[in-house]
Amino acid sequence: MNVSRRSPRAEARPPLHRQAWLPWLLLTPGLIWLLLWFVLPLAQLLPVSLSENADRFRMTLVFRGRIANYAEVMTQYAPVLARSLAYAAASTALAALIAYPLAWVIRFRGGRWKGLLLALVVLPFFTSSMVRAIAWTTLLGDDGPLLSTLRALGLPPGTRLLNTAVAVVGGLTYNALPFMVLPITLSLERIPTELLDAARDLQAGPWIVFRRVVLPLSAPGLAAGIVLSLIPAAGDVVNAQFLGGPNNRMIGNVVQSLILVQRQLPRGAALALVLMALMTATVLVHVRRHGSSDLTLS
Amino acid sequence: MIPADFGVIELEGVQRRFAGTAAVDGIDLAMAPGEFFSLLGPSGCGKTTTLRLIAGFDRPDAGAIRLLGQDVTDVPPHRRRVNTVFQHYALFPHLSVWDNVAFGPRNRRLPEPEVRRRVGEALERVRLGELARRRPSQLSGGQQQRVALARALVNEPAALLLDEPLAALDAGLRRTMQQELKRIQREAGIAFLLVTHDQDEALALSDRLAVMQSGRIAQYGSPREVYDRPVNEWVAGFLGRANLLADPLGGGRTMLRPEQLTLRGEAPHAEQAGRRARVVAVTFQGATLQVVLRDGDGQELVARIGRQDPAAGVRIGEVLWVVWPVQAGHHWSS
Amino acid sequence: MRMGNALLMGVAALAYGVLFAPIVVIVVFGFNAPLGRFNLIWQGFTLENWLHPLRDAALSQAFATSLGLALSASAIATVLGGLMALALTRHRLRARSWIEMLLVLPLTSPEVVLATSLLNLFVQTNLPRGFGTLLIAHSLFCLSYAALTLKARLVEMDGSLEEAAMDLGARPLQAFRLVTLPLIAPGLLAAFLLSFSLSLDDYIISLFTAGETVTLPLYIAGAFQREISPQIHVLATMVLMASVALLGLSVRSGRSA
Amino acid sequence: MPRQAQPVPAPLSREEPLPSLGRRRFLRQAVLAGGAAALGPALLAACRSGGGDRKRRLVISNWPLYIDPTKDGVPGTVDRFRKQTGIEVSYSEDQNDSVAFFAKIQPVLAAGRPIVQDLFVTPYWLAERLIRLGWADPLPLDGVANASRLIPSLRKPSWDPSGRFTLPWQSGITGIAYNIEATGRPLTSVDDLFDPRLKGKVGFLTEMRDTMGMLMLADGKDITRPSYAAAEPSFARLEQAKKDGQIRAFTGNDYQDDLLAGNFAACVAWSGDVAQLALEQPKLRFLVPPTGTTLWADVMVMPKGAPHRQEAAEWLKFVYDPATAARIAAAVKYISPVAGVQEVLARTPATAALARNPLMFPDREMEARLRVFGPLASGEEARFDERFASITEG
Repeated sequence: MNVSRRSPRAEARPPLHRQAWLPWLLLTPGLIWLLLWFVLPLAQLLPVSLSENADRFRMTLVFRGRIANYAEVMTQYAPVLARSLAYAAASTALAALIAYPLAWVIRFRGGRWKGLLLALVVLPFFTSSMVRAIAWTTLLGDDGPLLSTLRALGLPPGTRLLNTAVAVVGGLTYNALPFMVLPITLSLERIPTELLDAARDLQAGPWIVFRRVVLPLSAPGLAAGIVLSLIPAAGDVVNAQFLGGPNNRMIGNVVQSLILVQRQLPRGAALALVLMALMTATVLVHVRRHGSSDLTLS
Repeated sequence: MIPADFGVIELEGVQRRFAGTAAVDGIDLAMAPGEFFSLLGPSGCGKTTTLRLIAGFDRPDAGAIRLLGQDVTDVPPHRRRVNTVFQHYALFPHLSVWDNVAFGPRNRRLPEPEVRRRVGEALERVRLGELARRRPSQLSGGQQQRVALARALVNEPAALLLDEPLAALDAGLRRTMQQELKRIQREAGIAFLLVTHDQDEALALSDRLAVMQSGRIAQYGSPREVYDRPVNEWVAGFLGRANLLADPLGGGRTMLRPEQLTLRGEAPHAEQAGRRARVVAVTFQGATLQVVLRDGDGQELVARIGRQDPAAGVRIGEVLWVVWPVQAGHHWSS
Repeated sequence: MRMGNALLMGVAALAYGVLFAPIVVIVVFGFNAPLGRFNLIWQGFTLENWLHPLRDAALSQAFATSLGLALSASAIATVLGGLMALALTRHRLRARSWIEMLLVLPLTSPEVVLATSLLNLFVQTNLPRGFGTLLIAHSLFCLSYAALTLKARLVEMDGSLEEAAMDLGARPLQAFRLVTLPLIAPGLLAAFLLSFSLSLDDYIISLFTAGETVTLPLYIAGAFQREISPQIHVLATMVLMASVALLGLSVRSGRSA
Repeated sequence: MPRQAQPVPAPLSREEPLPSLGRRRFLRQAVLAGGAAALGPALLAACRSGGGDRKRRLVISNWPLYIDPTKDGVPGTVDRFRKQTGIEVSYSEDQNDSVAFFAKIQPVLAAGRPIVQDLFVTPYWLAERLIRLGWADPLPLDGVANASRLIPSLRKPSWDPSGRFTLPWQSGITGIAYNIEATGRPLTSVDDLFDPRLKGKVGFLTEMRDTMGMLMLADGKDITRPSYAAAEPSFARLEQAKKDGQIRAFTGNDYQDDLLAGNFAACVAWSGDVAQLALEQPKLRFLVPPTGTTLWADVMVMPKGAPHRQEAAEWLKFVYDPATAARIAAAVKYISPVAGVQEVLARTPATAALARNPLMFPDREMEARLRVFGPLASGEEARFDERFASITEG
């Protein structure tokens, strides 16, 4: 998409309006919204995670400072947590491997179709993820079109996709694709073609141009893509629920089960907060290193 | 320092700090009606900030700003009778040339026939009448510049503020636009305040100028005064090449512009001063030649001579006399 | 080089193939005539589902609820987010980086965590769950997206344009209406569309905060248990077609600005 | 007993039941009937909070496809009730997941406020919990003569010993459904689910009592008085099967998707569903394990503070009329709780085959295999739930 000329001093521009209260007037409604429905609920989760569920059906919580909740969920669900992170990492890596060449093609081969090609990456996500999950079960089923075709091509019978780790990681990868393609394309977009010409002029082959010039310069976009893929994947519920089997459950499924099914709000809250802490740490590391602008695809 | 009979714009002790450092550090300034005034200085000296303070986009931490004798320090930009030509023109991309120019008059709720008359006139003045329907993106840089001028002038401001208006244009166009600016200013009779880092531009256009350095005004004066009698070495150097010679008797220095030096075979006579020096470099500069020489003390001297000058044939390595009239040059006693 | 090029194009083509594989299934199965309750196996072509897209009344009801929810949540998010974006880009704020962090965190928080914390809040404060709580939850996660999308637009937009407007005698609000608003209109549309599609698609947060209200994703998750009617595919295809139209519109308006 | 080891053949009946059940349009009609009233509950709730509610209304929530729909001009039970009594019924088929439903109503009932529904249909064990929590009102059974004429297996239920709080809607049998083509042989026991040849093609239910009840019975345990200790070996067996990859998925009703799509060769399933599914997939079979299995019931419950007692009484009376009950049973093919339904169906030639179906009307041999999973004390239930979740969600 077209990158418009930025005013060189846009960042350093002093205030337009002289009233100091005006920005706060603009910020207040949104800040109230964020504080009320984001910060406050999260803060409330902490005492809940340290409580004891006196009656799990009446949901009467008694605050006991019960740190054991954390110890319990961490020991009991360590394998699920590890699996979630592994799936998230695998899907992120896969998405990066697919998205980078795709972004490259869009950026350097897209020509006047660039905008359209980028829009096509986003378009599938305008269908409901639920309906897509149904479509995946149709596609990946044991007698579905994909396996039937592959079997005709010599895949040994008995090979499964649906309800396996492959399907879950595949689903996560699919969801991660736009979050990977968009920031990488935007960061490639920012590399002036003259730099590539300069590199070629200095006798760099295509591989060297990529590795020494393009890759380092697009690193912030790639990093943002990784964060934007990793976090939703690690907390995902739908893919494991619809495409996975009992050995592929993820931490999101456990939190859902703890809270809605087993009605153990304190432990659910504890697990949710552990997940939140892990993800926030990831984001903070990223922001410290690359700033937050790429995370917001801007 | 401020002349008494003023003025369109007056600044008194204006100060603006950003994050602790002073971008504008106590400026006094006064502009006469109809005057072409320039603020000249290197980037970061505070000249653009000063302009923004005058336009009202920013507010000084101390000091006062007066327009036509009225204190406007706390008046918002839309109620100040000045208009700005922005560095990148800031033309509204979603409006046609005509609508850009009509933006101001319409804001002042002039009757539409009046708006039409004025916009037509303003576009004629900048010779853009036939492009009125276009969008800014369909114009060349020079044309955009003219639209920006017309858009500001149409409001008949008390003063026009120009923020590096020619910086984005190439050399040829810039020269043409300099003449245009001067013509328009004369025709409109409006005071222009030009902010620029280009000393040639400032010298060529201004009636008066102020040289800014680190948030302060280093020197005021006509272009001639500032060029010939800079207050210090920094100003001297900023306005052009300057040969700085220590007085042989100590305590004091003399500045000589390269064009004040002549090159000869024989020693200087009375009324003249000079030194013997060896030619180190000769640079062809079109109408003139620039000759760099070094004397026995290692002092470098730069001379600019015409191509018809007998010394025009000098070669590197030749030893010559560098000569100047005794009363030439500007002397600072220490 | 030539082989690398072919490889590159191959990966890209494959990626698009994978991206659109489920979409093709969704579109195609809208024309299926399933024998039983589950539209999962191709049985035969029919236009019946397209002729009666709203036959499944509960589905239509859920769809209507989701549309209403997405519209109102996106409106709230776009307005609140837009104001925040304005404050962040057009004013010097000491707390800016903190506020930006506060905006980034909701969109980098796992959905299930947001869902849990909101549910807990609603339960503890005895706020009856339903459309209202859904609206709160949806507008919250859309707010960050809207604010940050618009912020990007505003940063990109030359700030001196607003100064120019005021310089030419426009009052601040006038400058906003005459210059800023038309210029960020494509951004507003983009932010609104993004919020809209996020809200329309949300499952986990809705599951926790919906109460008795049934949104489209909740309905479909339920339908997975009892009946997957072809109308689900038809409605999904319709949403897709509308998105294509709106996307085209926003690309065009973005180009003309 | 010669029949014991033999699977009950499905399809159970190829004949059209009483309110003739077209195959393809069955569902749409059902949803139309129920869905039209989808807006009802919200409106009603609004009215109710306003106070004076003179109109005769009733809000019912049930599982989908659990009643005979209006179809081809023949009015279904809901419409006939409307017409006969003039009561404005809002009948929603919004019960997909009893656990999620409980999570929804729990905060409201815990706060002592009435929920939207006057009556809802819920699994027996959840009813037992609601009664225990004091969140159910006694049903207005005085005018419902047939309430005392239940089929024997549902009398004096363990989940509601007083019999005042619940009335069964339908009852059913948990068994093993399988695709004979995929298994290659008739299945004969619960052990067959653990046959390595079916690895990765077996499904179990997320409904803990149904899955565990069947496994515990296969292990020779008494599930009418379940204890965690007795269940542990069955849990261990299930867990091992899961780890080995024997179990493809734990499902709710969506096992039907997988059975049809060929992803499951065999799975734990519910009798009535399979009877309906067999219409689409003739290779489906249903086994009631000889080691025994669970008999379950979905029961009608009146939540605390439900305002329309009188109307609810009329509804109970209406649906417990054997003629109405027979229509419902013929449509959903589960076990009707009302005595006399079998006779009604047997009298009509079109439905006579249904009357002979042991899955709808268990004979003595069948009944001997059926057990109701007994109530669990709260702490015990937590252990069961947690252990089960550690397998399904671990």
